[in-house]
Amino acid sequence: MDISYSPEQIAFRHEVRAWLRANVPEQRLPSSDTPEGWDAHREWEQKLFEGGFAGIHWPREYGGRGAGVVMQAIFEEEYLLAGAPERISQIGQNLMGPTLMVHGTEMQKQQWLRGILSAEDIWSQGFSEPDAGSDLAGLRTRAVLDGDAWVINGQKIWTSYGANADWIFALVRTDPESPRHAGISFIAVDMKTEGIEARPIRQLDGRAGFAEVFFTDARVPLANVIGDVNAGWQVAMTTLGFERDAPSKPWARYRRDVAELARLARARGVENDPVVRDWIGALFADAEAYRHHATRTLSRLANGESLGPEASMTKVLWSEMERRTYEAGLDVMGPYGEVLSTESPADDPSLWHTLYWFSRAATIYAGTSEIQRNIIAERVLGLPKG
Amino acid sequence: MDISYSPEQIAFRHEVRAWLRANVPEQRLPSSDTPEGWDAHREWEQKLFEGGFAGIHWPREYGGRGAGVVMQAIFEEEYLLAGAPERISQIGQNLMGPTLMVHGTEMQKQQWLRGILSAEDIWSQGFSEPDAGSDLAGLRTRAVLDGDAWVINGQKIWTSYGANADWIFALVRTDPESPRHAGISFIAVDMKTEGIEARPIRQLDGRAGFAEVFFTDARVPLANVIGDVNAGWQVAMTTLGFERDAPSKPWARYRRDVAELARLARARGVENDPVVRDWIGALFADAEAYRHHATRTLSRLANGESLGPEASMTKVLWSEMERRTYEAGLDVMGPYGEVLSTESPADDPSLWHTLYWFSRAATIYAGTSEIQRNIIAERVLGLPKG
Amino acid sequence: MKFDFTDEQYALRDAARELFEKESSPARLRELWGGGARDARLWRAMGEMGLLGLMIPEQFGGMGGDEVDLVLVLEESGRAALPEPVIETVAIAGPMIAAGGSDDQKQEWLPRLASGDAKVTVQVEASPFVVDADIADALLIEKDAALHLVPSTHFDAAAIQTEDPSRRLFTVTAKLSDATRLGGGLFSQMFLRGAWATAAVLNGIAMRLLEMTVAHVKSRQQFGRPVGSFQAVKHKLASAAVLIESSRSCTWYAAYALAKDLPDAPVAISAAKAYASEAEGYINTEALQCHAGIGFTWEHDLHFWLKRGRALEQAYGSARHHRAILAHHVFDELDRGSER
Amino acid sequence: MKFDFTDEQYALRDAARELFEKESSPARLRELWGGGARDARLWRAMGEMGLLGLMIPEQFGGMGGDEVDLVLVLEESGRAALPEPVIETVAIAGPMIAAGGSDDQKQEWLPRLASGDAKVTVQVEASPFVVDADIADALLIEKDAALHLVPSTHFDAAAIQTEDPSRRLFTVTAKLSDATRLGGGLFSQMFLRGAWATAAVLNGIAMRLLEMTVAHVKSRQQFGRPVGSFQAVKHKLASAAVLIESSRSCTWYAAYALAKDLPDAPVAISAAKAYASEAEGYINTEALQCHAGIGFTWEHDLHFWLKRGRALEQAYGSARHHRAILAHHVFDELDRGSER
Repeated sequence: MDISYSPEQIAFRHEVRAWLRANVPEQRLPSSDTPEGWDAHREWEQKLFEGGFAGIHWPREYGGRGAGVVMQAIFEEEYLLAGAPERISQIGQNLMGPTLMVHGTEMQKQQWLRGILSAEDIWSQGFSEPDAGSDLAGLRTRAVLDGDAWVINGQKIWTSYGANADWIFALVRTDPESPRHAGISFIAVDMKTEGIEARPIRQLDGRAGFAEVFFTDARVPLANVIGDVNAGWQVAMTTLGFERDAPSKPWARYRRDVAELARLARARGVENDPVVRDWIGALFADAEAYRHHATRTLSRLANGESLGPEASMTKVLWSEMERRTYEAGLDVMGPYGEVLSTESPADDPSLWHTLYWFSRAATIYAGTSEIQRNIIAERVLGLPKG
Repeated sequence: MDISYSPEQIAFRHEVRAWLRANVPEQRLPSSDTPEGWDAHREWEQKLFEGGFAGIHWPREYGGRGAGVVMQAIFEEEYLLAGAPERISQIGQNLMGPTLMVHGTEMQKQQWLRGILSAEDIWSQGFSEPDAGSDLAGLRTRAVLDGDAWVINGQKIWTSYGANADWIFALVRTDPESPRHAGISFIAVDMKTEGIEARPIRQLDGRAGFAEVFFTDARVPLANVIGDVNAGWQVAMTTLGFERDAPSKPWARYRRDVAELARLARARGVENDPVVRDWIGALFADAEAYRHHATRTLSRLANGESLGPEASMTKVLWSEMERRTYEAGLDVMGPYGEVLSTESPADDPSLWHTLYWFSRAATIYAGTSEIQRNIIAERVLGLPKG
Repeated sequence: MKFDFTDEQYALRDAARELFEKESSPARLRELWGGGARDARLWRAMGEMGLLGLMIPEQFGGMGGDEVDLVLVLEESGRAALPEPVIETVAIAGPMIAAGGSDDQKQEWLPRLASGDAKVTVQVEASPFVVDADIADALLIEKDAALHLVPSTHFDAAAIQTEDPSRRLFTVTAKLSDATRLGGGLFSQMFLRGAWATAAVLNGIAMRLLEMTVAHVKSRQQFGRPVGSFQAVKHKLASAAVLIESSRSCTWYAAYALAKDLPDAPVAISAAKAYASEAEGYINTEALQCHAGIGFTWEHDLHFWLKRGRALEQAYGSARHHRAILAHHVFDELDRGSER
Repeated sequence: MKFDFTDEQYALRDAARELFEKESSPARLRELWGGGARDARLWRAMGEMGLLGLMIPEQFGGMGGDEVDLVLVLEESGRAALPEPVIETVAIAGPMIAAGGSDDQKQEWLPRLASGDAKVTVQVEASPFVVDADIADALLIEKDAALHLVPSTHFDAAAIQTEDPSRRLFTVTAKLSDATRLGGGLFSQMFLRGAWATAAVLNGIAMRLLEMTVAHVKSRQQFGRPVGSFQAVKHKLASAAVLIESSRSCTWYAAYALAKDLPDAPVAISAAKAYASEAEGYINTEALQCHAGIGFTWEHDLHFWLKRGRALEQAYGSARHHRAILAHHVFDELDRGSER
């Protein structure tokens, strides 16, 4: 057992830290939901690219750094601790790029990879539909062959960056006769295509961030299908495998959350309430368990293993801890918990509420806790299907 | 809304209290698992009968007092607070007697009711089987017609007082061809019948109390079937209805448990630990909620309503509160929690452990919490079957 | 023994529900959330229906009822996420002025409270905030172990931005004097009344959250079957139902204990508020989990109840606060050796 | 970066498991529960296999290993509900004497500990009880911020009746003197080592409880299908699996931190013990619930692990105790402004 970093990894950490210190904007960028925010975020991504920090886990032949998962995790940790901006390139760099490398033709790679890296093309993901949430195979968006194009009709939902993205990769039903998982294709669509309309979804905290994407007779070139026609489910499984086997969320995030909770307790004058301290102690233990479990899974990835169904365990851990932490925060805030103005003991009450609501979404997005527990029960413990 | 008692009810309470004060043995009776304990308990029941406190809810025509549910609840509350012995006549008085009154022939009533009241006959219940726990309709014990008798073969389990009882009422499969709920009969069996063997079950706290009852070619008179042959399921539903619509467990029990927990905390020197106090406060709130909810259901029963599926709510409430209370007790005991000798801060550590383990059984017997939640979801909330 | 309401009490509950459904529909609530102004019609209609004067003596134009008469109306106000100071004006100020006000104070305020011509808001020491202080005609305030009834000319209100725009909070600065004092001996009652009424409102919120969730999971299909047929979902909602119904029993008893001035009223109230906060907290979490994506949208009504619920869990003492009071009571009883 | 064990460490784990299955089977355990005497063969076999000397320096006949070498063996001792003082003798006394003993003390004790010729038990201030004090050759005891190593000639043991007869507890009275002192500076380590080792044993107990429960619900049929196919059961066991695996990660890290003498070792240990107690506590409750009736019988083996688990949850500091330590650490870090 050796949980230390190699000299090369330590050097990389210092390089990242120094670069971020020099380059991270002092002012938080305007929200990526706004036009000026979107431009600012894209500029930041271009700066990252120029600094050599785009696609650090991509192979060198595709313009990446060829960094292993440990370096990738180091990068994410430093990125978090530096308070650097959200990365609107994530879906392209983490999902679409790697999927293209496996299933794309030479021409498709030529066409898209470079733009993903340079942030010229921001990608979004079109999997979920109003009636296909947990049950992805229930999707209904249809593509019908018409001459030189697939004609797409239907609707996607919960599309991150969907309102502003340049491209979307979507699952569409290309053979309506086939059963659920068959007859689906994986297709790349230029968001400027006629017949596509993206409407931002206003979330319950009042912010945007996701979009609904409507397809009305949108014509997409035949060559935009990734993998074989009607074999999109397998391509999508590759994509979700990349999501699953990515290094976990940086553990530093959760230790910071606990510290933030302690800071709130102090600001509220309940620092010495042993009940509050009991919660804080429990959440710190949770954060420690997550930290070490994340390191253990990282080590497995670094040694060439795939997580498979065990990735669900990590998801359950961080999502439920996140929710518990913020719910404790609301209790610690007491009568200030509902307040958005400066009376709040939170540094930025509006951001605090956004994080609170987002913590409650954590047990839903990327597979609900219920789905994750089904996976663990059936595929880790071997319990029979219900 | 009027939650007060009538003068008649108050008078009854005083009568019960005075009688119990005068008659409850000062020394706890030996365990009913032992021969001398069994005799002592039967004697106690006879004393209750002579005092006019057997079958207080039975109609006068059958020798009862004709007391309503409120008086019945008053009796149980006083009985608990007086620290009176467990009642080995319960199954006869609360289940078999009332079932006979509904489904029994005149002759059957003549044969059995009087002995139930006078504690000459102690009854036990033969429903559960090793492979039919939550799934009662999965029972396998068979009765085959042979001349003037049903010949019974099979096994019952978790039979309270089964090792010593005089009679057992059992569900047996009389038509093996019929589907699950059909083809079952409800039959009364003299435990002295040849071919019946009762083996006490040793529980994980080392005590007995339940038995397994084995039937090997046991011949039972045809006249012992209650209700129609093959219509035993309906009779059993009547029996379970009496169990369901009985007044809930006395709330005073749970307030006493919380006080006991506080006493343990004091004995352990953690009375001022605010985390322990937070638990105690929460459990007291639980006990209050149970108390008032039990009163509300009692009021419904007193006004002629049946609880139906809502009885499951009360079961979930008291069983889970009971478990939480004793689990908190174990934590409060700290290193003393595993101790059975006088070092323990519990007055009677051996009894304390028995109560602890019994609290963990509370979410299982009389329908597991899982079954209760299914009932609530489907029959109170109207959610679809899974 | 009748732990139930009269036909009249149920009829009033039904009338209140109908009024709230009409005059304070989710669509109307959405207008407020969008910055719209409150409609004075609702409060007046409540006055006309007699809801506002329920606990005000008949001689001052009220119904002369008690907390048992009011408790189902409070539940309904929670079910409707009513954007009005029902807790403060109806459950606290009315009975407090009736009990402790001078003759002049009673003459001045009670008839106007009963008719809906006046609103009174409340500040307890446990919270720095006051609801609807800008439109209140008077403020009932705890200060140095005394109560004051301060007319709106004698206090200033500064708005606080809140997450729930239909629950408007303010900080106030009030000029107190001997003239503003309300009769003594009632100090602790204000907080207790607020805790009790908030428990009732929380129960109503919880009921609505459960209703919405049950309806959603019955209709929402995944994997070719209703989401509500999955045992994980069923068991959560069954647990919520158990908590909510027992919480209602607990709060109803507290109403009865207040109405009859029983000695265990304070304990019953702390138990009710602690329990109601936990019960609502449970369904608050699971309602959103069961709604999943759609529940996170501004366009769905669910968040009105989610936010109001989270706010009221903390109002007039959190569960944690009241549990500490209850623990104190348990040890106190132990010392007095009185378990019966 | 390799957060994993070596092939040798896994081989030793497998060997330990095989030994425990053979020499400490549930049937053997049942004999002890029935009043049977302990078999000295097991401890000797552990010595021969090198398990007892894992953390004793090679010069004294041990393997010179560290906590990482030991942690899987501790898990196995929990999986087997081993009725031996592994925590005290192997995880605490051996390394403490090696670190703080005088040359004489080392010479006298370490070789015998490694071979299995001697057992040492432990008393920490947090508990009035000592395991296996009647058969221990020495007692390591905390007193007035100092450590003493007391030979069996200098202490008396009085038996305490416990619920788990294979976990034998005693109260002791020991004669301490300067001659019994063990080197300074190690005071707090004894409790921490005990907490860490107990966390590892708890993880093993939890693993066994989960294994037994999974096997049971796969085979037990109700309503015409395996009980393990019901979502309510599946989700509980999935939750248990998540807790147990992450608890193991946490305890493994604590082993590593101890072995490397990292500055965060104390915090890692408190986190590990708090978490392991909760993880085991969860499956302890659900294992019995999922077994239902049969799990409540004396004849079923489940209760060996249920009782051992509940006892160890409290040993060397309950979850509550360690959470208080962790909260202290969090505020301490806040004061030092060091989040990185």
